[in-house]
Formats: sequence, structure tokens, C-alpha cells
Amino acid sequence: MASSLKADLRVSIGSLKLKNPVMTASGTFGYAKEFEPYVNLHRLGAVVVKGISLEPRAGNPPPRIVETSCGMLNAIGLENVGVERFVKEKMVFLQDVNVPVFVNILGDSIDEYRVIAKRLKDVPGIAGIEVNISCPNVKKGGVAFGTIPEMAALVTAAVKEESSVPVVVKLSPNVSDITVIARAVEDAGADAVSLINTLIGMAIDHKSRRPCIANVIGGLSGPAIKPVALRMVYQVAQAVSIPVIGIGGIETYEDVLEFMLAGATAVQIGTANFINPRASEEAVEGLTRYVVDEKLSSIRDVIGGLILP
Amino acid sequence: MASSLKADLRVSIGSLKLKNPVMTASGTFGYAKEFEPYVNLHRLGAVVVKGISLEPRAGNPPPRIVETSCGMLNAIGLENVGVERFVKEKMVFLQDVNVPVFVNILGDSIDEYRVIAKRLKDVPGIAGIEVNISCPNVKKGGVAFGTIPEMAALVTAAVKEESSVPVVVKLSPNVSDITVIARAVEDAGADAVSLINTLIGMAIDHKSRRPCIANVIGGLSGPAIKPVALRMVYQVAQAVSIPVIGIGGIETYEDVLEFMLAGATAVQIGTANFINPRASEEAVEGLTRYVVDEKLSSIRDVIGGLILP
Amino acid sequence: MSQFQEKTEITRIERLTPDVFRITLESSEIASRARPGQFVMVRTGDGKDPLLRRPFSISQTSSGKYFQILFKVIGRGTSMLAHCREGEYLSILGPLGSGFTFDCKADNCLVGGGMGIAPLLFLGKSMLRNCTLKPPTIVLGARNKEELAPLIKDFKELGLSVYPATDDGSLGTHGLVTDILKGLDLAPTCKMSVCGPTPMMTAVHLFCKKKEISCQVSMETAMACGMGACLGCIVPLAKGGYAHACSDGPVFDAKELLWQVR
Amino acid sequence: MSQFQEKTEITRIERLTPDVFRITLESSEIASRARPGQFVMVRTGDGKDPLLRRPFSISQTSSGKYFQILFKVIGRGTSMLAHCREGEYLSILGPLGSGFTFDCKADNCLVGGGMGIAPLLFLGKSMLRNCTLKPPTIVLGARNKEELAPLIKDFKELGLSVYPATDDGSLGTHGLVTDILKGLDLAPTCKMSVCGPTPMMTAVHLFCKKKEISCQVSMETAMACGMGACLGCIVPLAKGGYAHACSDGPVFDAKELLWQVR
Ligand SMILES: Cc1cc2nc3c(=O)[nH]c(=O)nc-3n(C[C@H](O)[C@H](O)[C@H](O)COP(=O)(O)OP(=O)(O)OC[C@H]3O[C@@H](n4cnc5c(N)ncnc54)[C@H](O)[C@@H]3O)c2cc1C
Ligand SMILES: Cc1cc2nc3c(=O)[nH]c(=O)nc-3n(C[C@H](O)[C@H](O)[C@H](O)COP(=O)(O)OP(=O)(O)OC[C@H]3O[C@@H](n4cnc5c(N)ncnc54)[C@H](O)[C@@H]3O)c2cc1C
Ligand SMILES: Cc1cc2nc3c(=O)[nH]c(=O)nc-3n(C[C@H](O)[C@H](O)[C@H](O)COP(=O)(O)O)c2cc1C
Ligand SMILES: Cc1cc2nc3c(=O)[nH]c(=O)nc-3n(C[C@H](O)[C@H](O)[C@H](O)COP(=O)(O)O)c2cc1C
Ligand code: FES
Ligand code: FES
Repeated sequence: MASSLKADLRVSIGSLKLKNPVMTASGTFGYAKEFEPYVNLHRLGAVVVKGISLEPRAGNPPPRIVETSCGMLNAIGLENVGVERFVKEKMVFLQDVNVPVFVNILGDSIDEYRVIAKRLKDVPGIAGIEVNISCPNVKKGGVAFGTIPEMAALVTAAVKEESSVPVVVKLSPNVSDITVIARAVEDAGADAVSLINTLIGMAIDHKSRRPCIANVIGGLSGPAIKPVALRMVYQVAQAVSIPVIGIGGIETYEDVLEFMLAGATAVQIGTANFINPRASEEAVEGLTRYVVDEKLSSIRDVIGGLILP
Repeated sequence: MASSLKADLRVSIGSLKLKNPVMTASGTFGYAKEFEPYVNLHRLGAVVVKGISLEPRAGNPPPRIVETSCGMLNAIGLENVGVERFVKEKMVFLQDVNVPVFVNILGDSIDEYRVIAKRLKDVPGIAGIEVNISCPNVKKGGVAFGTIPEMAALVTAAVKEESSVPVVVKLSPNVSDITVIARAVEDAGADAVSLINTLIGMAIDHKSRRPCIANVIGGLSGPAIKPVALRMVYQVAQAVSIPVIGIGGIETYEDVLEFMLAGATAVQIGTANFINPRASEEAVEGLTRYVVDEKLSSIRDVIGGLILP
Repeated sequence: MSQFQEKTEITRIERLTPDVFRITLESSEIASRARPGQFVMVRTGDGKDPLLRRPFSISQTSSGKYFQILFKVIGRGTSMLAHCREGEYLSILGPLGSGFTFDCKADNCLVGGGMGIAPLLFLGKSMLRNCTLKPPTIVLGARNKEELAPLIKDFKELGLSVYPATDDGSLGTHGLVTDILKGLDLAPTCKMSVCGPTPMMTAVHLFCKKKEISCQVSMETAMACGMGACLGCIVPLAKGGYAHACSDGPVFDAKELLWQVR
Repeated sequence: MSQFQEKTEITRIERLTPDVFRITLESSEIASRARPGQFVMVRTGDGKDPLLRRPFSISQTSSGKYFQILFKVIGRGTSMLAHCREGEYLSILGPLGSGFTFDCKADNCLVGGGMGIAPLLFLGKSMLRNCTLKPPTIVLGARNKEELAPLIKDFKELGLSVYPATDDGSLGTHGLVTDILKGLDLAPTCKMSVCGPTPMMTAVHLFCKKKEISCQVSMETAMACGMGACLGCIVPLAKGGYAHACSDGPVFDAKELLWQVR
């Protein structure tokens, strides 16, 4: 029904035009193929695939996930097939789907980021790169790239140098002032920022007296973190002039509207895909109806439209 | 029933001995009197009263609170009667209740903290001071004391100088590395640290396109933040040697056990008091049964008892 | 004044309209102490979503043992309440807040709109019991007949007569409660007790101010605790500063409040 | 292979023991395609607490239109499911995962413990339909008679005979399923299909390994998505690395897994 409605949902991320602002978040949508039985993939704004590293990674031992109040903790440990197999195996399916694909990349050193970006350059079907800077920097004693503005800028510049597609830098919320990092990566050439990645959290089983996940600490996602995500998107949207992609606890088109009002140009749906695999497509349908019902000329009218008291 | 059971629940915060580790969190238990119809106040480990400033404050305009998924946002704006009226009006009731009282204090400058501490010195019935360093520092352009280690240390030292009772410093979770702040206040003389204060968050009503609270941003509390709180308590407990008081989403004695396993010596129950005014007393009952059932010689055996994989 | 936290049994659930429900709860602690205008905080489920209790006016008590709440389903909390079954238990805090005051010697006029009618039933009943000489004048408004008729029924059963107003004219006066008030010959010593949506209460307040009639209003705000602890439920005061709807109110002298007149 | 996200109607809820329930759901999409050993992800409520879906084995299908899940109440999600009413709808994803494989020419032995018995009913039924010559040998264990008897009943109704074992000896052998297995004269070509608690599956695996009997096990892990997207549901492999219980399993050849033997 909603699919027969006409509404202008188009938004731009750098030079890339998306047919709507609804993307899927890295690590929550597999390599997209997993969702084919449930979603018309071509109706989404874009999909972001699971984080890809230079070499394949087996990831952390089990248990890797646990549910928390209105959220979940994960410590997957970045299990992935590595950039080579990703290009050879996973991109084949993705090339056939008529949807822009962002490849989420991560590394232990600036050089690794650079090499991955180089390998992905000019691979057909890749619409953009999302740089995950929440990973610990092995050389710098495990401090995350995402917490030090200078490091974040260096990673951004390195990837940018090797890329012909828009580069989105994905920010960590586990910082005192996220706008500082956002400005640093903007200055280093990022075409957009996406936020937030997971909040670092922990869960304990009092009966066994053990951590609920083997990695002890993990990333908190889901509706629980939405207020923090919304606040950071609002702050960053005011601090930078590149597009902001909002992430964190988004489930419905109403949530999408909230993030866009706070200043997001596009959004990513994460954990909600697990609960409702159709969440992303339903959000597109909801936005379509909203634009029609509210008689907006474009969804872009909503961006940053928050009315302050 | 549980009250007839005998269990050693005693813990120490600096020179102060508490009969059990269950405290109530500042701003969620009024001046304790509000809870008299529901709770046997003398059965609690301690109560922490609403934050007190030098002058009375009217607080923020409405709306001040909004519910979020498994949490709530508040921007009360530190409404309080000011230190003078607090001592003259509120302490009278508190002096009659046989429970240690912590006074939570806040200021816009180091000097304000110092003056409040001085005024509270030797007021009968005050068992300890809890220093809220999450407030913006007016002189330093509104940056919170709690985000800069040097500032946090200066506030701590100033209050410590004027106090004869244990001084607990309450840490903000909105920082890149909470252990740095914790160590700074430990070095400056804090007798204990309590954490976490609220996460900064935001909520938007997409229908009106307005923020849900007049202050636009507010503090997120409740079960939603528990994983973040638990992680920070775990990290801080390893970083300092003074006692850690765990706060964040605690509702039941099981939650208390989780925080103690992570390294907390005591805990504070906050938002849960609104949902179940008896939450604190029920946690004490639950801990009593637990110590008896598990045949522990003391609840202190649980502290830091997390078994790593 | 004492409050209780109680597990109270649902003895009856009635569906008055497609989205208005009435729940009867058993608690002699609460029922025997409640005064008109007071409210209870209800936990709508065992889970953490919704997290907070929801406030509802006590709309009636009976036999010193039962009390009722009347509510409209507007979100998750009320929808969960509507799905409760008789025989189940609800966790209740109450009775909370100040109540309405009334003076049997004065003419009393009760004005209610929508779900704001709930506490006025309790108030009307108390007046009927205590002020045998002069029954109150009662003016009730709602969107349409479907919504208003079942609420008026309770007043009629007590023998009270009601001036109804509906937005669409399907029952009583076509218009607002203030349209009715204007036509009534109210004594200047009359005391108005009002509960309803803020725009309605603002209009009634302005009406009373002009006529120099005393007016008390029951305010609705978001509430986390209902007992003066969270400081979330403020209403701005005319003299500056704020009062707390849950502990200083929810009933206030309208003159003391700051009204936003657009 | 296709999966569906469906709002399925609850056509029946049965309480088999104080904490074990069976729900019959209507979905020809799912029922007609399901294979024994596959599971569904069930949304236990509309709210955000609990947040994630819960996995349950398909314990039976009928008429290509209905399927059943059998579950024990252990936490919030299962407790919410137990409170559902007939006529209500549940959101279901499925059928998911690989199923059991079986070979009619081999002797088949099904071993289940506790709620792990659920998928074996479906498997037993399929064997009965397809392998007319040799009905499977079925060994089922549980804590006590109260828990085990209602689960065995289903097998009996199909005409299958069961060797029961209970921890307390209140029904069948006093002991573990492996105590029964030891007494059976199993052919080396026998194929074992096992589902139950990990210690039980470990024991059966070790038993089979010693006897060089082929053994397939259905693994339970925490699952967020059930469809290979979250990578949360891993089981360690003997050769190193991990497999995903939801998409590579939940049924695995026991030899391929890494068993923690204490
Ligand atoms: C003192 C007091 C007495 C009350 N008495 C009654 C009563 O007798 N009967 C009755 O039906 N209701 C009464 N209310 C209102 C009632 O508390 C709300 O309807 C209820 O909390 C809604 O909960 P929910 O979870 O269903 O809605 P939510 O999911 O919390 O909210 C759904 C939508 O309604 C809005 N909303 C929430 N609360 C209110 C409110 N108080 N006023 C207007 N909009 C709101 C929200 O902003 C949101 O947009 C009273 C409120 C107060 C403060
Ligand atoms: C593929 C698969 C098939 C399953 N089939 C069935 C089935 O047919 N019938 C059935 O009753 N159950 C089955 N389960 C288990 C079922 O999913 C859990 O019992 C359910 O998720 C519990 O949800 P809850 O919200 O009630 O408990 P929670 O509140 O999530 O948990 C309560 C307690 O139980 C523990 N727990 C949670 N899940 C499990 C688990 N899988 N195993 C052991 N302990 C656990 C938790 O750690 C916690 O301590 C299956 C699981 C999987 C992975
Ligand atoms: C299971 C899981 C795996 C994830 N893997 C990645 C990843 O590989 N790279 C990345 O940048 N973010 C990853 N994330 C973070 C999400 O992309 C997203 O930023 C976060 O979950 C917040 O959004 P949500 O609340 O909508 O889930 C992962 C999240 C989850 C839950
Ligand atoms: C309504 C409200 C008011 C608060 N006021 C204060 C305060 O005055 N001083 C302070 O240090 N913390 C204050 N807090 C923070 C709590 O003490 C506590 O640190 C936080 O809510 C996390 O705990 P919780 O999740 O158990 O609520 C307040 C919290 C709430 C919800
Ligand atoms: S509702 Fe908490 S102070 Fe009024
Ligand atoms: S449950 Fe998500 S990958 Fe298996």
C-alpha cells in the first residue's frame, strides 16, 4: 500500500545520493543476504555490511551476547571473513542487489585501514566506506582510535587517500566530548560521520559469579541507548557541516524522525533488525506515509528541524 | 521474616561503618522523609539526600522528566532549598532517624563547594559528604568539573579540607576514561568514589518536533544504564584502592550482588525508589537471606569476587 | 496523612467505551483514607517497559474497602492496564496528594472535561453526603456523546444533575463547558472545582477570574514518583518559582498558578 | 529454503505440568516447510523488555497448517508466553536452521533430555512416516515422572515405544539416559540423534565416540537473530574456530564440535 505512495525521501551523503535515509547498521544485517527472505533489499537507502578486517578473524569465544534491560551486550570480537574473501564471496551477491553498499572496515593500525581501503577501491558495487574507529589500536597499547582526535584524523586521512567513494567515519560514544572527534575527522576529509557505535558495558551473572560474556566487557546497543545516541547526534550535527548519520536504538519511522529532527541526514537501524527483520523496510514505508500525510515537499525538510523551547 | 535472620552485612566507607551496603541515591530519595510511609529508614545502610547548593535553586522549567526505554531522563536543574535551609529544616528530621546521612553537594566554583562543606562541618547527624562533580563549572565556561582530572582533584581537595567526615566523590560517566578521574580524586584525598551519575541523553517528541524536556538534554538513569554502570564500577575498582560505591539501574538484591562482585563496597539505589519505594529495604532483606543461604561469613566476601573466564 | 504501597486485587474491570475503562480495586487502607482529588500511582506491569508508575485519580470509593480508577487508553501503560484480568493484582501507591477542599455553605460548581471527570465523581459524592442542603452544580464536557454519556451516568445514579457539553453537539450543549458556565447564574461566593485538559482549565480560570469566583484546579503533569521525591512534576507559580503537582497538589487554587495565555 | 516472518494465531495453549506449556500456532507457510530439528524465533510480547526473540524447537506440525512449540517457563520471556491466550497472535520467524538428517536404512536412536525432547517428537514422527520398516529406539530422560510422563505421552500416541529415565527414579530407569544406552544392544551402524542439556549431550557423545556410533546433536546457545546475522550463537569446533548454531546448526555432527570434558 505505502509502496504505491509517492514521496521524496532522497538524501545525499557526500557525492552519493540515497533514495531514502534508512540504512542498516554494521554487524546487525550480516552481509544482507541473510535478510533476503524478509526484506526487499532494493527498497532500503543503503546497507552497511559487517566490519571487515585485513585478515579473517574467528572472533571471541562464547558466550558473545546477553540481553540487558531494553538492550543487548555483544562482544562478537569482529568475526569476519577478511577483505579478500569478502570481495570474492560476499560482494557477488551484493552486486546483484540494487542497493548502495557501505563496507564497514576496521584495523589494528593505520596501515591496516589503508590497505583494506586500497583493496576495496574500484570494487564494483561498493558505494561507500564506513570506517569503524572504535577498535583498539594495537600499536598504541590498545587505546581506541576513536577516543583520540589526532588518531581519528590520521585513520580518516589514510582511508580517504585510498578511496574513490564517500568515506563515513563511525564514531564511538565512549568519549568525554564527541564533537571534538567529529570535527577532527571532518577536518581530515571525512564525507560524513555516523554515530553512535555501542556503549561499553558489562553484565554479571550473580549465580555463577561470572561475566555474562566471555570477553567480560561488550558493546551495549538497542532502545536503552537511544537517548544517548540522540543527544550525541544533536551535538555533532551542530558541530560539523558534513552529513551526520544517526544510529542507536532506532526501531520505527518515528525514531528515524527524531534523529532527523536532531540533525541526522540519514540513519542506521541496528539491533532492531534482530527483533523485526523488516524494521528497515517498514521505516521506509512509515517515512513515505509521513511525508505524504504531512504534505512535505521532501523528507529533507525534517533534518535539523527541532524546535527549541 | 528476613528481619529475624542474622547476617553480617557491614561494610566500611573510610572511617564510617555502615550496617549494610545499601544506600539510596541523591535526588531519588528526597530528604528521606518522603519515604517514611514505605520504608523503615533505620534499616538502610545510609541515605544520600538531594544535591544541596550554596543558595536555594528553583530548578529548570517544566517538563523536567520523560520516560525512555527502561529508563528515564531528568533535568531537574538541581532544585534545592540551599545549604542554610537544608541544615535548619531538613536535618532536623534526619537527625531523628537512626541512619547515616550523606549530603550530596554541588557548586559552580571550587569556592562554592568549599563554603558548603564548611557550613556542613560538625552539623550533627551528617555521616558523610558526597561531592557531585557532574555540574558545569561556571567559571570554566560550563565544562563539568567531572570531566577534567585536575579540576576534579581541586574540588575534592577543597571539600576534604573543610570536612571532618568521609568525603565521597561522585563521578560522571560521560568521560573517555573514568579511571583517570577516579585516580585523580583518590590522590586528592577522597575517602571513596561513587559512580555512576546519569548519562547525558535527550528525547524528542516527533509530533510536536520539540525536545521532551525543557532543558533539551537531561540525565539518563534506570535499568537501561546498568551495563554501563557495572562496567565502570569494575574498571574503577581495579584502578583505585579506596572503596567504590556502585550506582546505576539497581533495583534488587541481585543487582546489588552484581555490583559488589564487580568490586563495589556499597551501592546506591536511585530510580528504582520511584517504582518501588521499598526497593532499598527489600534489597537489604534479599542480601540478608543471600548471606544466610550461601553460608557466607560476611557480605564482604562478595566484594570483587567476580570469577574471570 | 498516610500512604501505602499495596498489592491490590482487581475485583472488577468494565469497558465503558472502546477506549475508556474502569477498574475496581480492593484496599481498605487506601479506600478508607482517600479524599476527593487524591490519586494513586499504579504499576502497569512487572517488566521494565514501561518503567515508571502511572498516576490516576481516585474516581470513587465504596464501603471503605474498594476504590475505582477510570482511564482512557492512550499509550503502553494504560493499554497494559486495559489488558488486566479480574482477580489479578496491581501494585498501588496511595492515596497521594492534596485533595479538593469544599465548603458546604457555599454554592459548589464542579467542572470536568474528558478523563478529568474521574475525580469529580468522588467529589460530587462527598458533597452530596456532607452538604445535604445544596447539591453541587455539575458541568461536564467531552468530545462526543459516546465518550460523555457513560461518565454522566455515574453522576445521575447518585441523583446529581449534570449540564453536558460536547465538541460535536451530540449530547447537551454544542460547545465548551465555558459556554455553559456563561449561561449559569453563579453566585460570586460560588466555589469552582475543575479538572480537565489544560486549555479547558485555563478558560475556566479566566472565566472565574473575571467573575471573581474562587476556583480550584487539579493539575496533570508527568510524574515519576508521586510523592515529592523526584521533583519532576512542577507547575509554575504566579509569584514565581514552582510547586510540585504530586505533593503540593494536584489541586491548587487557580489564582496561585501561572497560566500560559496565548 | 525459505523463512517467514509471520503473525501466527495461537489456536491452542495447553499446560502439561505446572511449568511446561505447549502452544499450537497456525501458519501453513511455516508448518508446510518445517523439518525436524528446525526452530522458530518467537517474539514474546510487544514491549521492549524482554527485547529479543526467543528460540524454540518445532516440536510437531500437523495438517501442513499447524505447528507446536513446547516450553518450560524459566524467565520473563517464557513466562509471558505462558500468559498468552488462545486467539491472540504471536510474531514468529521461521523455520530456521538445519534439521536432523536421517537414513531409513540405519537403526535410529533418539535421545532427549528435558525440553530437548521437543524436537525429537517431530523427528520420531517423520521417521515413523518415512521409515516404515524400523521404528526408532527412543530414550528420554527428565528430572522426575511429573516432568517426563506428559512428554512421553505424545510418543506413545504415535505408537512409538520409549525407554524412560528419571533422576529420581520415579519413572523408568533411575539414572541418566546413558545408563539406558549402555544396556541397549545398539548396532555400530546406528545413528544417534540427541537433544538436551549440554552435560547430557556430552555424555552421549562420549558414549558414541567410544562405540564409534554416528551421533548428531542439537545445540542450544544464546541467540539474538536466529538467522546468521548477529554472529552471537557460536559453538566451538574440534578443528578450531566456531560454527553458528542458528545457521550452521542447531544440529551438528557431534564429532565436529569441541566438547568441554571436565
Ligand atoms: C494526578 C494525575 C491524575 C490523573 N488521573 C487520570 C485519570 O483519572 N484517568 C486517566 O485516564 N488519566 C489520568 N491521568 C493521566 C494518566 O496518568 C496518563 O494518561 C497515563 O500516565 C498515560 O500512560 P500511558 O503509558 O498509557 O501513556 P504514555 O505511553 O506514557 O503516553 C502516551 C502519550 O500520551 C502523552 N501523555 C502521557 N501522560 C499524559 C498526561 N498526563 N496528559 C496528557 N498527555 C499525556 C504522552 O506524552 C504520549 O504522547 C492523571 C494524571 C495525573 C498526573
Ligand atoms: C535452537 C534452540 C531451540 C530451543 N528449543 C526450546 C524448546 O523447544 N523448548 C524450550 O523450553 N526451550 C527451548 N530453547 C531454550 C529457550 O530458548 C529458552 O528457555 C528461552 O529463551 C528462555 O527465555 P526466558 O526469557 O524465559 O528466560 P531468560 O529470562 O532469558 O533466562 C532465564 C535464565 O535461564 C537462562 N537461560 C536462557 N536461555 C537458556 C538456554 N537456552 N538454556 C539454558 N539456560 C538458559 C538464562 O541465562 C537465565 O539465567 C531452545 C533454545 C535454542 C537455542
Ligand atoms: C551484534 C552486533 C555486532 C556489531 N558489529 C559491528 C561492526 O562490526 N562494526 C561496527 O562498526 N559496528 C558494529 N555494531 C554496532 C552497530 O552497528 C550499531 O552502531 C550499534 O549497535 C548501535 O545501534 P543499535 O542500537 O540500533 O543496535 C554491532 C552491533 C551489534 C549489536
Ligand atoms: C530525578 C533525579 C534526580 C537526581 N538528582 C541528583 C542530584 O541532585 N545529585 C546527584 O549527584 N545525582 C542525582 N541524580 C543521579 C542519581 O543519584 C544516580 O546517580 C543516577 O540516577 C543513576 O542511578 P539509578 O539508575 O539507580 O537512578 C538524580 C537522578 C534522578 C533520576
Ligand atoms: S512526581 Fe516526583 S516529585 Fe512529584
Ligand atoms: S543467532 Fe544471530 S547469528 Fe545465530
